[in-house]
Amino acid sequence: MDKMLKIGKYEFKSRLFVGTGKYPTFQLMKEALEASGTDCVTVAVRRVNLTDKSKESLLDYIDPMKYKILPNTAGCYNVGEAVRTARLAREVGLSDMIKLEVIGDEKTLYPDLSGLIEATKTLVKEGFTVLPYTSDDLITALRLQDAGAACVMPLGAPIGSGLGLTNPMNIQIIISRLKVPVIVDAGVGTASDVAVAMELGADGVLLNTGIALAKDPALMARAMKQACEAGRAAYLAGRITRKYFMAEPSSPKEGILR
Amino acid sequence: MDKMLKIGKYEFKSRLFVGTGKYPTFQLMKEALEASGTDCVTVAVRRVNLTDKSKESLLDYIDPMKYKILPNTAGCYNVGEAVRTARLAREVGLSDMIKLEVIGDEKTLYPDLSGLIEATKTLVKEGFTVLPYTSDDLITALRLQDAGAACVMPLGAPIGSGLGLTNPMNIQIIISRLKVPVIVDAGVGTASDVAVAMELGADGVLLNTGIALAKDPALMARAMKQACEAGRAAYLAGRITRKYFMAEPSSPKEGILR
Amino acid sequence: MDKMLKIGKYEFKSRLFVGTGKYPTFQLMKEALEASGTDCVTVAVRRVNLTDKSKESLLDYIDPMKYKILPNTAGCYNVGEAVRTARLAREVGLSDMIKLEVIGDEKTLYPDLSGLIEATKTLVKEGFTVLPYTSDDLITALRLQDAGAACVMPLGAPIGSGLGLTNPMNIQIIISRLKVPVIVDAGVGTASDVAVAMELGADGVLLNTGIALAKDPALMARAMKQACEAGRAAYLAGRITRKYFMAEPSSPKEGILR
Amino acid sequence: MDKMLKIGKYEFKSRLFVGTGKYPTFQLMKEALEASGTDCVTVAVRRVNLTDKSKESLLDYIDPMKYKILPNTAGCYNVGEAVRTARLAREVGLSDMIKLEVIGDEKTLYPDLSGLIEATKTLVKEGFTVLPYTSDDLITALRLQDAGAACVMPLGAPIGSGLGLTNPMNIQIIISRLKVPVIVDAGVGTASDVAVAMELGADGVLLNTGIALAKDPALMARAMKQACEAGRAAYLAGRITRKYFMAEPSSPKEGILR
Amino acid sequence: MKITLNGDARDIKNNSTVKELLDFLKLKSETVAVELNLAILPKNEYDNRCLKEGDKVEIISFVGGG
Amino acid sequence: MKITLNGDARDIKNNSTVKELLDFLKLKSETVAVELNLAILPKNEYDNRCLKEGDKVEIISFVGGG
Amino acid sequence: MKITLNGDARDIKNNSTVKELLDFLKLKSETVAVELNLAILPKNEYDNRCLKEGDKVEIISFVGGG
Amino acid sequence: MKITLNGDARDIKNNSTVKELLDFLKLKSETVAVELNLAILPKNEYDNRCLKEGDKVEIISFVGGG
Repeated sequence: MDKMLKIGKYEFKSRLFVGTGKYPTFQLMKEALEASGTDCVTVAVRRVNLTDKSKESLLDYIDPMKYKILPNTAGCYNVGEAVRTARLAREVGLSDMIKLEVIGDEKTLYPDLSGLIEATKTLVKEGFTVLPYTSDDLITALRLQDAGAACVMPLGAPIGSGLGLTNPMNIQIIISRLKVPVIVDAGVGTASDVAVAMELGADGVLLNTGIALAKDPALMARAMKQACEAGRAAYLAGRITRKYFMAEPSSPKEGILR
Repeated sequence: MDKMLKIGKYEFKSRLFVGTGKYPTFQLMKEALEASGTDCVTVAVRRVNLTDKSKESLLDYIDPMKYKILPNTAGCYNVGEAVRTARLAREVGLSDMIKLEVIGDEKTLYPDLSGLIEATKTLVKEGFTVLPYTSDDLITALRLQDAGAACVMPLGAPIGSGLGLTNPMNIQIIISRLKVPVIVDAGVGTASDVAVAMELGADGVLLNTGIALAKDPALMARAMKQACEAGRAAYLAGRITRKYFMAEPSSPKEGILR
Repeated sequence: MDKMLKIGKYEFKSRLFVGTGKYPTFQLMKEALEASGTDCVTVAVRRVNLTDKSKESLLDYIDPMKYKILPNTAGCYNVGEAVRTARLAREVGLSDMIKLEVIGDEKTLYPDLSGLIEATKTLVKEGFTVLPYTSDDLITALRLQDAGAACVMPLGAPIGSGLGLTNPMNIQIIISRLKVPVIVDAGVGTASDVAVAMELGADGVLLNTGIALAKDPALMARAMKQACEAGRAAYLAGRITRKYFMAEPSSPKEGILR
Repeated sequence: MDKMLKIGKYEFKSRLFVGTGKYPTFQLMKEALEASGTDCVTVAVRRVNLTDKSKESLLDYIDPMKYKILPNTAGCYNVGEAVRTARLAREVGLSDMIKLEVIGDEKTLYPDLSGLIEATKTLVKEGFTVLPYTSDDLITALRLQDAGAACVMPLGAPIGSGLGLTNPMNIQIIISRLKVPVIVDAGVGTASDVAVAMELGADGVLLNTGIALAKDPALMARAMKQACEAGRAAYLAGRITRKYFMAEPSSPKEGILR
Repeated sequence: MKITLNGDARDIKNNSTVKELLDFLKLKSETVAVELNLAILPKNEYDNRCLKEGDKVEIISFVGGG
Repeated sequence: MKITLNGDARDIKNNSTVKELLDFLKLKSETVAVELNLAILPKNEYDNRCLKEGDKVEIISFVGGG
Repeated sequence: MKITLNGDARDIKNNSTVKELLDFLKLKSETVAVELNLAILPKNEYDNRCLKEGDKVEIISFVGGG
Repeated sequence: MKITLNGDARDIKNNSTVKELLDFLKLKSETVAVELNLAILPKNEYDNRCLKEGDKVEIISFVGGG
């Protein structure tokens, strides 16, 4: 059997991390989360909606006994906002993990790398288990590791774009150089994207839109689960090397009728 | 549940077709075939080895009750050889299916397309269930369908190359235009290659070297199985559309602390 | 200086072949052809338009002293039509070269490979200089060479698609295996596509839509000319080998201030 | 005619910037620089070699009247080293431009982005014309622009790798968002790589190894020159849009013999 | 008495505690966090911490996000 | 006299030669090719080859194409 | 008596049947196919079909392949 | 008199100026830059700036680089 994935003091059986945003209904979300086999779901931190009481609460549909809660700092555009949001998230009392986002640009939602490193240092000092959402830049990944991040989460492509891994070599370079786990976060559009990331040697994949906005979220969630396991198994099994410009027969060359 | 795959008069639960060549040992092959979950295995037709008696026989390791046998005409370089080999294969009495190969070049093992069409016509007339190994050329695929092929099997890349799908658009064009099933044959190097093929809408995938020469064939076989199911599920689930140059937040834009 | 390109008994200084279709006006076409530096332009064979007399004639804008005329058999869907059209084209008296097209499908305009080989044999016997438009299939390319084709013209992508080379490896395989010149025909969308083809070792490139429907045809024509020369020069100059996952400093490692 | 490229207070006719490292001989370098048509060459700053007097000096082969000199800070691993090197480079008296490199990792030579921004601020205050070598990260590029960089120079791939543009979308995003010129620096392996960069809308390309280590540097330099002009022209000419899964005939559909 | 609650002005009963405010808003203290005048308020203070005129109160919870 | 010219029925002067037909249509023989009843007609026969009732004539030329 | 078996010359007992040959070679008829002088020999003829001097016999079976 | 030149200990004539050092090293002042004890030395000081025992001198120039 494959070993558990360790991030900080936490262990996960599944290597898939799934977001809870953008589902047509909470019920569909619940089914998708189950189908995904994930142990850990991300949530956003927002002001309680005081006008609309009717609104059901996300937490009515997520069993904290079943899923570890990973709050994010989505929507934070500077270190101060991100740190403040992280502290409030922890105060809720369900998790001291934080998916740290310090967004640098509204259109691409690419991270502000300097701000990210600074916020990571601050939150690590305060005892958070920090999972920073970063770019595919090796140097930043190394700095985040030095800053005490529990893992690094390089983006495969812009959040919600569904483009998959736009620069697999950079992801592979990060994987080959870091000691902490590498979770590919953002950009996953379909199952094969997850398999590709895991085959590069990623320790896990985090995704949301790819499942939530699929025509059939639960079915896509199952696909992501299998692709994650398939990619991991293929990585461990040791793929064949690529041969260019030529073929290698799989049937014997001897004993052919002539 | 997903519907069965029908090829001619035969039905298959698994959409993965696995070859029996190049495994380190028959025992490892047996374990890999089991792990792959396949219903159908390909075999080559060769002169019985009369010198080396010791040699175990392939069929001692394959239960014809468990796996449908799909003999191939690998190594045949013209229509005559291919038809002769197909007839002998059927005479063994285990299957009237034939994976038809008419090889046009020894270095690339690319098919001779005109010869392939001619041999297909002949064998269909003789009542064979013909599964032709072809290139990713749409026109040839249409001619093979007209000739009565039970499916078409375009190559993703040269046999044994492990390059995956070198021209996904051509495969997708074939899938979108044919009525008979499309099985991607050859070129698969790792699990994600299988997922990609299935996500394009392929009805199945046939592979051999990718499993047989992996460091751990049984583990890679399981990876291929999961990737095949993952890709199929993702295809049925309806993936999100790709967005270029921009991101789409998965967390709400409202209620952010300011 | 680079050697001339020989196709059959003809020699060309420029390795760019340019079509004459789809330009906004004949005048823009004339300017584009000049800017492209081509020696050889393709034309289509059609019934004279008897209703609209006003219509200017293409040949008023093409000086046969300056450009070799290469008629095509575009729109022919079987061997008979293609051969009949080729004979009429030659009878006009401007050229015995024929860009042979036997189209197999209206939507993709992919060639009918068997028909193409048959038509090539017929026209070669009749003394034509045959330039067949074919797929990127090596075996067909070899058969066309055997049939006496003066060169082979594999498609990079569907005609007019502007997708560039969708399967560079197959083009490179053909280049490495054929004795007659290989001209990449169809699919070119922009200058770099031409450079890529020439860098693979192609002997020339044929294009039409990429220039004719560009916003500024004459400027794009100049771009295609330069890209063709650039790609050819790069091929002859011998590119550096690719290095993965690591860098190689271009500045010395010694003498650095510390 | 195309407009001049302005970087800070300087203007360039050629959009190609060429390095002076790694040539087999100074004479071959001189010929390559001429063939490249560049106006601006990069040089490294190093301790004078006092042991080996015989050694010819680079500057004997570069006419400062003909080429603007762009010294780099290659080999500097922190802000202090980079600033110190830049000051010394300027003191030589040939140029106040500096190709600013703050390297973050010896194996990939990827830049230290935080250090790069800091060093840019310092040198801009001191009146330098700063051309920072950066990653393809949009946010960093925007910060560098804010810091007063005269242009930004995102890498296409690791220095000397010859891999071309590994993430064209990121380069295109930077181009679309910055006001200062964008020069693609590093990774170029062959002519088409330059054309691709310019077609994305890059204002220029900087390269060294691709020319210096080609089998025939002068010929490759000419190829790079033509590719740069070709890519620029294609960008200005407005390429056709890509069409997937279908073709568009370039010959008329009317008047075909039937 | 006037306070600012999640950015909006709001009238509440004088001297009401944070706990009373949450109850009034039908919010379970286990699923929210409270920030009082930009400082986090520990859950164990909800019962006896009284709100004052002009206090800035932020009450946050978790919503769907990625 | 009726012939089929490029697929359409057409009335022309009796016994007119191909050359006369081309002149009437204002077509230069150097830029066209003529097919008479599915067989190519060599240019040197244009002058003296007379057309007959019901002949199928195709006159083609070059147009822009790729 | 001499025959050609799978491409090689071979001496076998006179008038032996295909079945006898298979038994001698320790081959099960259910896992092979036999071609006699380039024509397939149906399994039901193995028992009584006698081989003749100079016969060309091919015996094939299945091996690992893709 | 001992100085450190480009990282190596070096004996030079007492009280020699930077200009004299460059001349001795056969270096043209137009193609180098000089750092004296970690501070850049302007070219116009080469002539009259005398070196002292223990000075740290760096002389740099341009070499091939990318």
